[in-house]
Formats: sequence, C-alpha cells, structure tokens
Amino acid sequence: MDEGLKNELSKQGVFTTTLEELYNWGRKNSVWPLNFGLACCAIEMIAASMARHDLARFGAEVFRPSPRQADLMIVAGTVTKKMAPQVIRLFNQMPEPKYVIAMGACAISGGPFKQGYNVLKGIDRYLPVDVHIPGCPPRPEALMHALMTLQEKIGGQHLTGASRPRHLNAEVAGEYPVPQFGAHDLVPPHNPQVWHPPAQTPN
Amino acid sequence: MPVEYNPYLLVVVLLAAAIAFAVTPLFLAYVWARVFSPRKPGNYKNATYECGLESKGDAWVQFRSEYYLYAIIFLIFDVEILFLLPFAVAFTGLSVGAAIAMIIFILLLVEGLVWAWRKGVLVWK
Amino acid sequence: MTDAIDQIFVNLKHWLVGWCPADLQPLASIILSVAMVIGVFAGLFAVVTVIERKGLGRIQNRYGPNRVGPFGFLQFAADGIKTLTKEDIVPRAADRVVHYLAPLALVMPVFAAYAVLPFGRNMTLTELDGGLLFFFAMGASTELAVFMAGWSSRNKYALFGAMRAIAQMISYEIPLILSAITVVMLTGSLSLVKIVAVQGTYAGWLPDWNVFTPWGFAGFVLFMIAAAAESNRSPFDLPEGESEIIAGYYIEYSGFKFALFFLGEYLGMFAISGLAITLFLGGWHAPAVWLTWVPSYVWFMAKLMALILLFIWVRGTLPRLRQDQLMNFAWKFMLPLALINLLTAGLWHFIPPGGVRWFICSALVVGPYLMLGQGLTSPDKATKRVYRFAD
Amino acid sequence: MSSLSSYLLLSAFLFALGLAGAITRRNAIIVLIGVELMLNAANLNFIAFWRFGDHPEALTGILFAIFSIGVAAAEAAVGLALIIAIYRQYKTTNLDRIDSMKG
Amino acid sequence: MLGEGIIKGMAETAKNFVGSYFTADRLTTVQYPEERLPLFANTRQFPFLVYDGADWEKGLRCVSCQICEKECPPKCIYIVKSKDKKPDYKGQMQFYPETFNIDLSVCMSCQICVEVCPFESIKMDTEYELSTDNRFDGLLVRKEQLAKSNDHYRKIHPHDAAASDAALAAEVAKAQAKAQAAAVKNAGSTAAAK
Amino acid sequence: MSVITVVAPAKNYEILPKRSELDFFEGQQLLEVSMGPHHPSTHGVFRMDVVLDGERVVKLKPVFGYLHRNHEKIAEGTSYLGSMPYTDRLDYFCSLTNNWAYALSVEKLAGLQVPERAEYLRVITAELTRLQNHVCLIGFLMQDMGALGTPLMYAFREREKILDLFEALTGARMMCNYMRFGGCRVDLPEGWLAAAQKVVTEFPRFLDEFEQLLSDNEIIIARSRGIGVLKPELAVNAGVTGPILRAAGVNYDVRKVDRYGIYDRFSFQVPLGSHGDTYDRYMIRILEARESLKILQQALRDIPGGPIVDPKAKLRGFRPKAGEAYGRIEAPKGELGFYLISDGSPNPYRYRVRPPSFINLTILEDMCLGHTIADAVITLGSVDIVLGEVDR
Amino acid sequence: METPEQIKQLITAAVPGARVEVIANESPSAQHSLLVDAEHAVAVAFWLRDSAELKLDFCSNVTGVDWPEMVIKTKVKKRVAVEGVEKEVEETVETLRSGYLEAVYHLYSMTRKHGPVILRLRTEDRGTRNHLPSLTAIWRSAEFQEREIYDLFGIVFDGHPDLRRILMWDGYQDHPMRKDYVEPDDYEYEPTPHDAVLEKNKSHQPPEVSK
Amino acid sequence: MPPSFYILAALTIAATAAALSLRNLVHCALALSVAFIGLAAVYLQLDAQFVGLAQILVYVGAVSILVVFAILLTRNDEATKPLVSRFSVAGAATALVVLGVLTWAIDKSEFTHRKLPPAPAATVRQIGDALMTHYVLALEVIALLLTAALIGAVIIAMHNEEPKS
Ligand code: SF4
Ligand code: SF4
Ligand code: SF4
Repeated sequence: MDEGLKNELSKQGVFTTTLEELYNWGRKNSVWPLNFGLACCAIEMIAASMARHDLARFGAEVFRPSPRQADLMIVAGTVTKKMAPQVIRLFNQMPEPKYVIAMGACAISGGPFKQGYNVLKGIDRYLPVDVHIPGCPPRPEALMHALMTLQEKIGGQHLTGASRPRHLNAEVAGEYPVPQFGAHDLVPPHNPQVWHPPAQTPN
Repeated sequence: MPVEYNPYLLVVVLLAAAIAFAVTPLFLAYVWARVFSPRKPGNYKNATYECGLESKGDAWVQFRSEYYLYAIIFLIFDVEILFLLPFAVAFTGLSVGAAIAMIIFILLLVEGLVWAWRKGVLVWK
Repeated sequence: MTDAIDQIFVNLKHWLVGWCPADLQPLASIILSVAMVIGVFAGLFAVVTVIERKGLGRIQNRYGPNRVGPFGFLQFAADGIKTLTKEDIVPRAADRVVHYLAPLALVMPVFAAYAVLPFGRNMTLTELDGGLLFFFAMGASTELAVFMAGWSSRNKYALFGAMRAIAQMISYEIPLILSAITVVMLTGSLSLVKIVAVQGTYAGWLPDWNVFTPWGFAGFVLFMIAAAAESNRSPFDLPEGESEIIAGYYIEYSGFKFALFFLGEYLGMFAISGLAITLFLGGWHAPAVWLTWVPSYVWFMAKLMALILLFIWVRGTLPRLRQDQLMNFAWKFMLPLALINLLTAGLWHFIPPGGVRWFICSALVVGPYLMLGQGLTSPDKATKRVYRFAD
Repeated sequence: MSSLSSYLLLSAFLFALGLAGAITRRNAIIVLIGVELMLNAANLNFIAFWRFGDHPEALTGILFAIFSIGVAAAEAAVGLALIIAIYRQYKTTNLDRIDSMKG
Repeated sequence: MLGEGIIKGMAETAKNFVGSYFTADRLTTVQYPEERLPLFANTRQFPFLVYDGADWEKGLRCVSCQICEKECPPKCIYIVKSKDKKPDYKGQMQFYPETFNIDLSVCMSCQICVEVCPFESIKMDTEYELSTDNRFDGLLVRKEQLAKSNDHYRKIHPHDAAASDAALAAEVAKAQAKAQAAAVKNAGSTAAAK
Repeated sequence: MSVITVVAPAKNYEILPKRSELDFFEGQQLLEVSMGPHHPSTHGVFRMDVVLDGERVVKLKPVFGYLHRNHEKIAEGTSYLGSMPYTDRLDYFCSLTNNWAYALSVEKLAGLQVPERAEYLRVITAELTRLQNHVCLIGFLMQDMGALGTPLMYAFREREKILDLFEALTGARMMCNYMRFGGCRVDLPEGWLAAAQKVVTEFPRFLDEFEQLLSDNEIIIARSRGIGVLKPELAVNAGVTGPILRAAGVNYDVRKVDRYGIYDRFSFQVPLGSHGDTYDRYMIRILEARESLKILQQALRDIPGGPIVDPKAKLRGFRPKAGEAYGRIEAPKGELGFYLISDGSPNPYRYRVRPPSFINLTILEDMCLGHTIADAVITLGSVDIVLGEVDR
Repeated sequence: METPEQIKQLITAAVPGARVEVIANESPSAQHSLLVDAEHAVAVAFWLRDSAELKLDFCSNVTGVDWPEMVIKTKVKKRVAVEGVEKEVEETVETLRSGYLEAVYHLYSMTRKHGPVILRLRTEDRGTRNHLPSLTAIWRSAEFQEREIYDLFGIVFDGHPDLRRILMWDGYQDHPMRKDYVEPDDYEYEPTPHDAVLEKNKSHQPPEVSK
Repeated sequence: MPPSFYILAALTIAATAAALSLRNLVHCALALSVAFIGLAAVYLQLDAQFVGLAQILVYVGAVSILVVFAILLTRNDEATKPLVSRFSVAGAATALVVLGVLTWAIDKSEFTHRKLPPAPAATVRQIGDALMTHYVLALEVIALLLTAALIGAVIIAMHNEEPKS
C-alpha cells in the first residue's frame, strides 16, 4: 500500500511539488543545531550566535542541548579518538532528517593536529558530512555561509525518486556504527560505507 | 438570544478538542513517516541519551525520602485550601467570630508548618 | 457602535448558531466557541514564540529571527513543519504507553483551563460557580503529566527534571491559590465572571482593580511569582535547567511530541496570565473611563501581551535559582507572605475605608516582606563585600 | 433500576474492588490505594444520598464529603509515611515479607 | 531589600532593549550576507600565490624553493619542482612549481609560509566563503586556483603589497645595477682585452 | 618489579584527595550520572562522573582526554617556530598570552633579548586578552547559572571589539600567532593605538553596566556565595593559580613575583578575596579587569618607538643550544608555563605545557563535595577551564 | 635564594642518606636541577616543602621526559703518540647511555616568592623497573600531572592515590609520549605527503604512484 | 439515567480495577488518578460541583503525587514475584461477599429507588455559610486532625538517625 501511495503521489506531480517545497522550506528555515562544541571552533560557533553575527536571524539560534530535538550537528573542533564514539552516538540519537556541518580544519581532516595519535583525521570517516567549512577557525561569517549552503542543499532535495536524501529512503540504514576503543586505535579506524577517499592521492 | 448549554458538555468538548488538537498532528506525523520518511529505529538511536555515553545503571532509582516531606506538607495545605475556599467566598457575609474561627484554623496549620520549619524539615537536600 | 464592535464575536456566534437546528444549537454554540478559543490561543502561541525570540534578541543587542517571512514572523510555520516531519524516537528503555500519553495529558488540562476565563464582555466559554477552583484543579492535573514524561523516558536527567518539576509545582501551588483567595474573600465568589464584574468601576482616574490595593498588589506579585514557577518559566525553569540537567523531563522527546510540551507550557503560561489579569488587573475592563470604547477583548489581549512581555523580560535577565533555594523561597517566604496577605485582606474588609486602612494594610504587607526577606538571606549574603588589594 | 441505586451500586463496586485489592495485594502501597478507594466509595455515597435526599439544602452530604476528603488526605499522608518508614527499616514494601521479618 | 538587585538588573536589560531601537551600539548585528564587516588590512585566511602581469603561468613568482613546504607546521603544502626553468621577474632563470597544492582542509592559517618565503610569492588571502560539500576535491586547491594577481594582493593588503612591491623593485634595481656593473665590467674587461 | 616504599611523612596537611566516603551512604541508593562529554555546561568536552545522593554530590571524578590533541608530541616533531601557531590553540580564548609564555621560554632557552617596543606590544595584547577572557568567563558562568545568554551576549559584544583590535594587528581574530622569539611579528598598523585607546576608555562603562546587571542580583548572590569554597592552604598545595587562588586570598601573581617583561613599570594592584567562593572568583575577575585597564592606559600612553624584534633572532634554522628552560607568565587562567629541553636540534627534545586550568581542576572535587549538582556546575564554571589547555 | 649547590648541602644535612646530584644546565636560562634518588625522594620533598629555609610549598609543574637508550658521541681530545710525536687528536668516544624515564618537578615558594627549584627523579630503566615514588602526598598539584605521566610515559608512581590513565582511554596500551612510540596507521588519504607521512602513505597507494 | 453516567461508571471501575491489579506501581498510580477523575466527574454529574472539583484538586493534584513519591522512594520487588499475597483467596471471597451484601441491600431498600429530584442549589457560598456556622466545630477538629497528621506523618517519614560516620 505504501508503494502504491507513493506512486500515486509521484503521479500527482503538482501535489508532490508543493508538498516538497513546503517540506524543504520548513526544514531549511528551522535548523536547530545541537548544542555541542568540541574545541576552538566552537568559540567561533558561539560567536556566530552572538549579537555581532546573530545566527538567530536564520532561525537557527535554538541550540538544543538534547540530540532528540536537534537537526544539525555542527562538529566544531577537533574530534579526538577518545571523543569520536560519543560524537557518533550523539549523531545516531538525533532524529532524521539530520545534517552535519564539519566546521574547521580539525573536523574535516584533523587539521593541524592530524599527525596526533589521538586525533581523528576527519569526522567524515564515520559520519556523512553535508558541508565542510575550511578555516582554523572559520570566521563566524563562514559558518553562516555554510548554513546557507546547507539551506540550499536542503532546498534542492527531492521528496521522491531515486535522488531523494537518505532519510526518505527506507533502504538506507538509519544509523552509523559506533567505533570501539581498541588497544592502539579505534576499531574500525573508519567506516568504509561512509568514507570513500579517492583511490589515489590527486596531484 | 444566547443559547443555554451544559457547562460540563463544554468542558468535554474542550477536552476532546484538546485531544484532537494534539493527536491530529501526531497522526499527520505518523502518516508522513509512513509515506515519505520511514522511521528507522536502531540500537544506538533508541538507546537512552546520556551525554553521548552509553547509559549505565537504571534511571528508575529511588529518591531521597526528604522529598516526601514536602509532599506531605503540600497535601495538608491543599486540604486547608479546600476549607478556605468556601470560607473565602462566604467571607463578606460572615461575622467576625467566623473570621476568628478561620484564623484559629489557619493558625493550627501554621503551627504545624512552623514546627516542621524549626525541625529542619523544609531543607531540600 | 462601540457596543457592536465589542460584541461582534458574540453576535456573530449567535447568528451562526441560529442557522442550526434547535436541538443542535447548544452543541453548535459550544463547538464554535471552543474552536474560536483554541484557534486564537494556538495562534497566539505561534506568534509569541517568535516574539519571544525577537524580544530576547533585542535585549541582547541583536535582531532575532527576521528572515523567514515578513519580519521573521513565519518562523513558527517553518518550525512547525519541521517538527511535524521529524522522526519520532522513543527510547528502547522507555515505557512506551506512558511516554506517548504524557504530552496529551499535559495539553488536555491546559486547554480545559480556558473554559472559565473571561476574555471579554460576555465572552466566557462557561461561567462556573466554582470557576476559580476549576482552574486550579486543572492546573494541579498537569503535575502528573510532567511526572509521566520524566518517568517514562527512563532517563536519569528526565527523572531528575520530573522530580524537580513536581516538587516545584506543588510548592508554588499553595501560594498561588492563597494569593488568589484574597480576591475571592473580598469578591465573594469563585466565578471569574463575577470577579471581573466587581472590578468594573472607576474611582477617579484609577480603575477599581484589585491590584491597586495593598493586599491586591502583594497578591498580584505573589501570584505572578508563583505563576512563573508553575509554568516553569525563568528564573524557575529548573525542571529543564539546561546547564544542569540538559533538557529536563522532555529530554527524550523528539518531533511533535516535544512541540506539544512546548505548546502546553506556553498555553499554561497564557492561561495563568489570563487568570492574573482576571483576578488582579480588572479582567477585560479598560484602564480608564475614557478608554471604554475600545473593545473588551482588546484590553484582555493587551494585558495578556503585557504580562507575556514581562515574562520574556524576566527570562532575558535573571539566572535561575537552585532547587533548595527555590523550595525555601516557596515555603519560607511565599507561603507566610500569602497567609499574612489573607489576614490583610480580612482587615481591609473590616476596617472602614480611609487612610488608616491603607496605612495598616500597607504596613502589614511591607513589614513581613522586609522581615521575611531578611530571614531568607543569611547575613553573609546580605552585605556587600569589600576586597583587599595587594601591591 | 432507579438512579440512586445505580450510584450506590457503583459505590459498592468500588468498595468491593478496593477491599479486594487491599486484602489480596502484597504491596503496602497498593493496599493503601485500596483503602483510599474505599473511602472514595463512601464519599460517593454521601454525595448520592445528599443529592437524592430530602433536605439537599442542608448540604450535610456535601460537607460530610468535604470532611471526608480531609480525613482521607490525612490518612494517606500518615499511611504513606508509615510505608516509607517501614521500607527504610526492612527495605521492602511487601507486606508478606515484612510480616515474616517481624516474626 | 530583597529584590533590589533584580530590579537593577531588569533596568539594565530594559535599557538594552530600548537602546537597540535607538543606538547602533546596542544593536551590533551585522546582517551577513547583505552587510559585511570591512576586513582589516592584516586579515588573513588562506594562502595564495602571487603572480605579476596578466598571465598567471608566466608571472608566478614562486620559484619552487620548497621552503614553505618544509616550514608549514601541519605540512599542508605539496610542491613538485619543475624540470625546466623559466625567467622570474628579474629575468633570472628559475624553477617553477609543476604542482603546487595546498590542502585547505588542513591549513591552519598561520601565515608561516608567508613569513618564510624569501621570494614574496605566497601571501594570505581574505576569502572565507569556502564552504563546500566536496570534501576531497573541493578543499585541495591547486596552482591554478591559488594563483592570484598582484593587483588582488594590492587590493586586499594595500600596505603589505606596497612594501613587497618596493622590496621587489629594490631587488630588480639591484639586479639591474649588478647586471649593469657586470656589463660595464664586462665591457671594460673586453675593452681591456682589446 | 621494584616497588618503592614511601617514607612516612613527618607531618602532613589535609591535602590528600578527599576520599568520597561512599560507605557513609550505605543503603541509600546513589545515582551515578556522567555529566559530559556532551553537556551544555562543561565548557567543551569535559566530563564529570558524578555520584549523587538526591541532588547532593558525594563523589565527583573529572574525566579528561576528550580533547587530547597531542600538542606536546606534535611540537616535539616540529621546529620551534612551527609550534607557535599551535600554542594559539591551547587556551583558545587567550592565544596571545600563550604566545607570550612560549616565546618567553624560548627566549630563556636561547638567551634572546626583547626590544622595548615589543615588550609594550606584548603587555598591551596580553592585557586586552585578559580583559576579554575575564568578561567572557563571567558570561559563561552566568550561562551556567541559567541566565539565558544575556550576560554572555554583552560580554561577547565587548569581546568582538577587542577581537577587532587583534585582527587589525595580527590578522586573525582568535589564532593570532603574533609573537616571535625575541619580539613580535608585525608592528602596529596605522591608527591602531587610537582604536585601542577608544576601546580601553569605553570599557569601564561596560564593566559598570555589567556589574549593575550582575553584582547585586540576589539570585546570583544566593547562588554563588558560600559555594565551592577553596581554602588558601589547599589552594597553594594543589598548585592552584590565577584568579581562583587570589579569590582564596593568596597574594601570588606572577606578574608581580617574576616581574617578567616590563611589568615592574606599571602601577597596578592585585585584588584579593577573602572567602574563596564562587562569588569572590567572579568579583576578582571584574576587579582584575579593572586593573588590566589601568595597565593598558599606562602602556598605551608610554609605548616607545623602535624595533620590534631582537636582530639576533632567526626565523629559520633556529637551533638553541642544548639545555632546558622553564618560563612562566600570568595567563588569564593562572600560571602558564612552558618547559623546554633542547638537544641542539631544530626541534625541541621535550616540550611541555604547564596548563593552569588543568592543574586548577585538581581541587574540583574538593570544592564540589556536599554541594548540589547545580553548584558543581557553577563551581566548574568559576574555575575557568578551556579544554584545549586542559587536555592539550 | 640559595644556589643549587647550597640546596644540595641543606638537603644532605637534613635528610641523611639522600643522594642528591646537581645537574647543570648549559643554556642561558641557567636553571640547574637536582637529581634525587627515588628512595629518599619523598623525605626530601617533605623537607623542601616544610623547611624554613626554602618553603617550596608550590609545585608548579610536573612532567616526564623519556630518555631512550642512546649512543652518545663525545669528542675527547687525546694526546696520542703518533710516530713518536705527541699530537693532540680528537677522538669520538661512543658511550651507551642506558635508557630511563625521568620525572621533573618545578618547585616554587608562594610564601617566600622564590623559585624555581627543579627536582628530577629517574627510573632505573624504561621497561618494568619504571617505578618512582609519588609526591602527590606532598603536593596535591602532582595528582593529575603524575597520572598524565603514567599515561603518556608509563612511569608508575607508587603511593599515588588514584593512578589511572587520564588522557587516553582505559583499554589503551601504549605510552605515546615515549620517543619510540609508533602511531597507528591511518594514512590512507594524504594529499600533501612529505617525509615520514609520505612513507606511511605509500603503503595505501597503488604501487605506480609515488612522488 | 443519562448515558454519561454509564460511561463514567465504566471508566471509574476499569481504572480502579487497573489501579489495583497492574504490576507496575507507577501505572497503578496513574490508573488511580484516572479513577479519581472519573469519580470527580460523577460528583459533577450529581451537581456537587464543589466536591467534584475539590476531588480533582486534592486527589489528583496531591494524593496521587504523594503516592507517586512513595513509589519512587521505595523499591518495588513485586515485579518478579506473584502479585497477590497468601490471603488472596480469602480476600477475594470477602470482597465478593461484601459486594453481594451491599447489592442486596441496595436492591431491597425502599429508599434507593427514588427518582432524581430537581437539582438543589449548592453554591460555594452556601457551603461556606454552612461550614462557618453549623460545622465550625468540625472545622476546628479537622484542623487539629490535619495538624496532627502533618506532624505525625513528618515524624514518621523523617530520617531521624543521622548516617553513622
Ligand atoms: S580547526 Fe583550528 S580552530 Fe578549529 S578546532 Fe581545529 S585547531 Fe581549533
Ligand atoms: S612559495 Fe615561496 S617558499 Fe614556497 S616554494 Fe614558492 S618561493 Fe619557495
Ligand atoms: S598558512 Fe600555515 S598552515 Fe597554511 S599553508 Fe601556510 S604555513 Fe601551512
């Protein structure tokens, strides 16, 4: 019946389009971030929500302390190996649709600290990141730019069809495995389902 | 010409409306989840939140019995209010004697409160 | 003319009801009024969420939401759509049934409380003889809902929040009701319509509102403090004290159920503010004789908005108390003051009007206030500290 | 069956249920709940008799009910306090266990 | 008296609330993206490579000495030296970078590369709107993206650019003088030889 | 395995970590909660494992390492200069004081002199840093008490002004990377002194407003007086430094004790508390901010011209002689020290940061025991930690 | 304030049997340190803290240093008779320094406002004889810092009240601050590989690609 | 007999039964409050407005809370054990007998078969008048009782022995 209804809906193109627009409009204008900061970048994240920059203008100042009510995880700062399982667990506990912004060099790739033994070389090893903001730390404006990039991305998503985002697709698994603490490193060191580095270093 | 109706019927309708008000969106959300955005429960997702760690120990633990003392005092004063209300409504038509009777009533209870206060019961730990 | 505008909603309803068959007329009338009230207050909720965010923004030297829709006022719609389509997560360990019922159990009594509030001239859903009692009975029922939410989540923080919430609500319920009883004593009725009617006269340029008497003023202040505590508003927002117990009793709620808690809390705040208006601020009466041409419901709404702004203002300023201080404040300050205020109101009735009455009653209000305030703060906390400086 | 009797029957049902619960359940709190319900059943009788009685204007039933609520509240406070005190002593609210511990 | 401090605090917030409608000092929001804060002359974000003239490939100042690559603390520069040489601004034949990549996802904007570069060829840009969803390609910037004209440099850091231009001009002058001297000497020696 | 037997001490203070006497509460069911690593008020990814009896804390164990970024290990593999930008990221609120402490240590190690103008620049930037750190800390502290961000917003409003100064001078808002061994990186841009003067002149007004909002507020007084009391003996023994130490009444300010840089030229005072509680810590920070303003006024007035780097200092190929040095300064959070061992190579052989906020946390449990969980939160807030420095 | 030599005299007078050695520091900082034997370290520390002369009540910094086994090349000038002529010849002498771990304490006095006095304790080797007495009982400030040394360097402090790993997780087995620590291999994607990184990255690359 | 009565009666009895038979004590307490609400509704239906609302205020708002507190403060070990005690059979039998007798009595009595008289006026004001005149003594007695209950309950529930150190 589900499938039937879906087909029905996709046949009624008009209806789905308006619904889709409404849905995307709602989602993108109400992005509540998880109140979650890791390191220096978090201070710039806070600065972005402060009077000078005022993230609230985008309706995104509702920093929810509980993952159950948050839509966006801003990974702001260095993710250490000791912290990574917690980050992933938190992300898993957020309800769909949810987004990840990797803010700052550390969150993207380990940044300046990537040579460290306890530093995860990028949160995208375990989580599907929607937007990356380079910078160390990125300016508050850069975070807002990223938010707008994210809004654009949300605005372009489709409710049905093969290109629909993961949370609308029943086949895609709903959560990401949490790595375990090993004797020397996290086990596994990355999640092959999420992380696809280029086969060879592009030069 | 105002229509007369049973006040309780109104309350019932109001309650029903409240339920409808709450349940309709929940139902809509359910339909949405069925049609478009499938719910995907999972081991981690449906685990209890505890600051990102795995929750350890049951949350349903027993609390300090000091909390209970507040509840007792509250109950007694709630009952006091139950008697105060009719008194208050009738107050304008009552004699000084009745008022004094009520003062005695209150004082008795206040005495209990003062006793509890002095006993250090009203200390939240 | 002014009367017509004042009664426009009433007449409109009657006109509409007149179209119904006679036996259905009561029901139709009820449904119309209920729909109206729910619509208005749900709309108010939506607007107030935005206003609150904008107001807080202004207090904090920033704009607040201003990009979604005109002046950002469609922010609530976006939030609504978002919450509606959010995945609903029920923790594995939770008690599913109670978890589901808790938001409903919160919303129901909150809505029911609106049954007795007079929103304007002839604009009350129903006039109960025990209207005030009905209101408080409904208020008391929300405690269980909060407990249900916290307990069923089976989360330590949630249970903490629930425990705090109950302790707080029961502690402030007594001063809340006691400060309302002063009004009842001098009005002689529990019916809110009557209470409003009594405040409808004007003494010179001051209206005869209860708040303009010593006992009424004290009662109003006590009532507002207790109301803030009952609706878990800052500085009494311990049950959801973000910095300590994260989100309190609704920590595990997601999607629209969470929104329902939010809704319940705000509607509760509106209702209790409405009650404060009814009891102390003259209900829907205009503040001056020459303003009586403004429709009554406008006055009610204006006063309601003013109180809501007061709540927002307080929220933007004050940090929160600690649980034991909160309890102490309720039992060792509010409760004695409320009891003394009863006495004041009694004396007000028995002493003939005049300056003497004012003086005695004011003294009875101010004296205990100062004394109890002293008792509440230990000497260390009352003095200003001096600091040494070393070179 | 007439009106009054149906109220009385309801009250009887509640009373019997409360009684059954109070006697058969092991948990002291449930026992107390049972007792509380029995009191409520009695209250219902007061109200019903007042409503159907010859002198409703005397308000006796109502006032009795109010007083009864007061008494029941006091009973609940003391009863639950007792249960908590007992629990602190024996670490259980199971009446059977408490029984056997005593003896 | 109890409540005094609270009232004082409320007055303070009220002042700010009202003030936000009247004074700019109490409404400090800059409404990005429509309004932007002016950037300071020193502001730095990520490095770029300066080129002179119009053709970036010809004008690139970098001589591929790889000092920056070595000194960059997080090692986010990757240079492959060319096999052949091309003339630099002084006309001297120099190597040039065949590959010059900077991994923006690692760069910590520390400016050390700029400080250590002896050839005024790497400078800090001020562009910050770089967020992308393309993790691997989008953040690894290559020579062609890095190359920016000296005019751009003059625009974003007028003061520094002037200094660097002056230094380069001095270098050129010195080189010319040297060349002239050499030419003179050469001429002289040839003359002498003659 | 050889186990060394500890020679019994002759006399000891009561300084051993308080054993949380759990058996004391036998029979009471205690609640174990972990606050953090994701918790709104642990200032980052700090975690406290708390055991609660009702709302009272009976045991509190800090858990570290969630931001352990291996700063020391990385620094041992990088040149001396290369570590300078990393120090920015230690206490990411106060990059300039971190810079200074590191530069000071290297200068000690290599025997470099700092020109006068550079010393003034250092003082000015460091005191501005202290200013913004203290007001922001107070903002965060109020946030922990539950004030909905308003004080924090005001604090950040002022912080932005100071960050503008930093950005104008160093090019970055937070990660300034400004100081070099033997001086500073760039000289003041045009108009900077005037801008700084403006900020410094206007700052007292803000501090007054801030105090108006907070200092007399009954709720804040009730929440913070008598909470998290720290005894001076314990504070000294536990190596607590910075405003917390001075709030406990111990007169120890490295600026006065070591007189490093040119601090002996300025007249300023060290405010001291007498209760050692959270309120004192709050007040001491306000007063220190006022003292910093005094220093700033003098420094902005007196700053001389001249070079800004020691001509002997080399940017590249810097290899100090083998040896070691420990240098310390009074950072806003306490004594920040760098311990360097050189083996003559371009990289330090051992590079160690003495992080004030890490060591200040030693006494967290002692300060929190017996108080409620809400008090523990604000006590932590009043310690002023930054995780980048705690875990490094 | 007393010179290290004087302090050494004072200590040996106050704590009989304590072996104290002054370790000179050539660098301009001239912060010389005192090497104390492990057995008497606690007694010495107590004396340092409580003695009227020094009153080193504030232990500012505690840290570990890893000195792995190393061949030390020293140039020694020697007079050798070469073909009958006595000449001064420089000769490199290789001595094998056995490895050890070191804990360094920087002590100051808050009462007397002087310092630093630097205390060094050395373990016997880097293997299992890696024990040192804990000075937490004397200076609380050592509590977390000694834990950190235990975690990162693997020195076991006997008598420490709560010796657990502090920065790394509990199941972790290495001591990463040691010089011979090998970090886990996560060099799959290195767009800008140099030196060591390049080597490590190579194992993840298809064979034909190399710099 | 209005149909609302049957609905309310069914609700009340079901909730009562649930309150007394559920395994999870918190569920019992919640069911108990539903039963109280049902009873309150019955009072309202009987035109005893004040009592009905007071029932909600006191029972739902306070007694249920008290019960909930008691449940949270004690630990239930019933979950794993049979619910009923050894008196179960006897208890059930007693209850049945009582029910039978009551039903019989109700059925037999003449009085119980009266019809509903017109609604009497029982405004709060009247109640207050009656309370402060005829029942003033009872009021004072109740005050004494409440005070005694307050003090007694607090003494019983207080943790008097200090934890031994
Ligand atoms: S990217 Fe830079 S600023 Fe951000 S967390 Fe990493 S080191 Fe800190
Ligand atoms: S940018 Fe400068 S330092 Fe780097 S390789 Fe080119 S010329 Fe050398
Ligand atoms: S700015 Fe720093 S990190 Fe970035 S490329 Fe230059 S040296 Fe490397």
